[in-house]
Amino acid sequence: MNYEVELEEFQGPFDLLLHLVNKHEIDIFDIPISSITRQYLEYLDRIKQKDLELTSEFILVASKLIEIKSKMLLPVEEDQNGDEIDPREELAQRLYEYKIFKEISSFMKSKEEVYLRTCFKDPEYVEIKQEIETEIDLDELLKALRNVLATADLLKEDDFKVHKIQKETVRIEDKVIEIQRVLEMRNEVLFQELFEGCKSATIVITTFLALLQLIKNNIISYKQHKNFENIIISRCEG
Amino acid sequence: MDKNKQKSIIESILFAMGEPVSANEIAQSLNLEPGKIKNVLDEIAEESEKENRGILIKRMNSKYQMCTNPDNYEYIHGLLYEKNKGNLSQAALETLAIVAYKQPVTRVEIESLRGVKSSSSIQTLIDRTLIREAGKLDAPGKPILYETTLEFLKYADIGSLKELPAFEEFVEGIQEKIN
Amino acid sequence: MDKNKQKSIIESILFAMGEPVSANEIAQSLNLEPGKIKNVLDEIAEESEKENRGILIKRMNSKYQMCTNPDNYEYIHGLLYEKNKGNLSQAALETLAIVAYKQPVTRVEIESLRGVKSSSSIQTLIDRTLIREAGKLDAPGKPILYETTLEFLKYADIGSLKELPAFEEFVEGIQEKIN
Repeated sequence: MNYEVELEEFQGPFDLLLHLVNKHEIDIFDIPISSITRQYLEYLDRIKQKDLELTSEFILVASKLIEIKSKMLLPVEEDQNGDEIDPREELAQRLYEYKIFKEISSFMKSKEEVYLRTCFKDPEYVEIKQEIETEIDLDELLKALRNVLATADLLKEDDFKVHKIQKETVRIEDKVIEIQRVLEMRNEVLFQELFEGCKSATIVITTFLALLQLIKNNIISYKQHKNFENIIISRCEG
Repeated sequence: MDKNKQKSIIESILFAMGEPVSANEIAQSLNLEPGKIKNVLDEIAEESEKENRGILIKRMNSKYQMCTNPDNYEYIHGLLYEKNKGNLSQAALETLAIVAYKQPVTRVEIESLRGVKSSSSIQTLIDRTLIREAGKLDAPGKPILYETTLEFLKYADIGSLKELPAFEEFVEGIQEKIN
Repeated sequence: MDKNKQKSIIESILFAMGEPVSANEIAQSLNLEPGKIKNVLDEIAEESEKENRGILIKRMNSKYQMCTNPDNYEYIHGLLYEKNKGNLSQAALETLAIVAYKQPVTRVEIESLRGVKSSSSIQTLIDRTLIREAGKLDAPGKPILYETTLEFLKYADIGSLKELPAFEEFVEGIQEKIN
């Protein structure tokens, strides 16, 4: 399959998922979870290859997909009323809602053209014959300036992001080695075991990226036994 | 004072003031009832639109403002400045869509609907005066609520929020596409 | 292009420009002969006068400018005067903000940032002694430069422009984007 779409285009994980769903003309409420998960992960891998920033939101949904995928293998659960619970339901509902707002955002976009083509004028000058003490609220002044600059397209959103420089506590390379060590001692390890003791989102992300890298390089593989909820990670044979 | 005179004065006032003026302010100046002035204002607005005049009147809640006819933009544009007002990014548009239909709404709600961090989009919309803070939610952490502004009405080309298409219309639109 | 469309565009141009515009400039923008445009302009001017509209068109030599109908003066003046006496309008505030951050700055720079003709706002700020002329730029046409005054510091309750941390942070973040 040929993935021509550039990853930067996506507004977030829902946007990416929606793209995959639309591409295959799938019903949001009946997503073939394993193939979509595979494609989703392939995209993440492409982001990584391009050295783009992979935000934690993408990872979060990736683990959600994997969780759903494993739940699908379990016997069907029932709720209090005896109705079958579809593990995909919650994600589908969120995707559906996102789709509606995306639709509304194209409506907004269509309005923008008229808005940007309308000109207004300043109040006419009138001579004030008395002296006026003008109180100036600096907050208001700053707001006015931000407005001018934002409309003049001089302020792009990203310029105003606060970039927190975080000390990297764990590097992917280190995690790769760590996972391999675990697998030297044990033949198999549960997916979530690798995340136990992760103290921060950064470590979770790093661990996940390390896993992806190991899978891609055919060093490890993952499988799910039908009756097991968990994903099992093991070394590739040979 | 006959209606033509009223219309003439209203035109003068809207032109001179430039910024949005309320029917009340005009009514005071003319010493007439606000309701009457509103009718005349709406009549002028309708006429100029129907006749496709160069100057139109925008209504936002109870305020009125003169503006150029957007159809003529290409001819004015060259004479004014080569400034292109910036388009909103897709992220900002999604955020604006959510604020418009869910207001008053918190950042967390916006982010959970979009599935991504949205603070910079929110800031962009505040800077462009399309949304503003609307108090705090009475919940732990007292999160800030956001709502749309008068400028948003201008943006959406509507007189009041009630004129926004119903949320259900978009739901139906999607359903049709799915089926 | 039919005559009604021409009229509509001319109205839009005169409204947005605010200042006197020559028939030649308009003709260029419409890609029509100046003589033809002059006729249409004169027709609009006559019509609006005959109908006693609120907005008239003044002709000065070969230039045309929109203005309010002097018959309505008493109704406009009160409103405009009261508005201008109070706090700064959004337009004036925007203009002041640009002068404060970009000084010394020309009118054209202000207008290209705002996308709106700003001479009336500049005049209002000069009247209120918030900004003043600061020589001329050494460039074709020798445009006037504007800067903020001591009164600006007083009214903004700051000792000097450098005193404000918010100001400085802002300038740092934005300076390169403006330039």
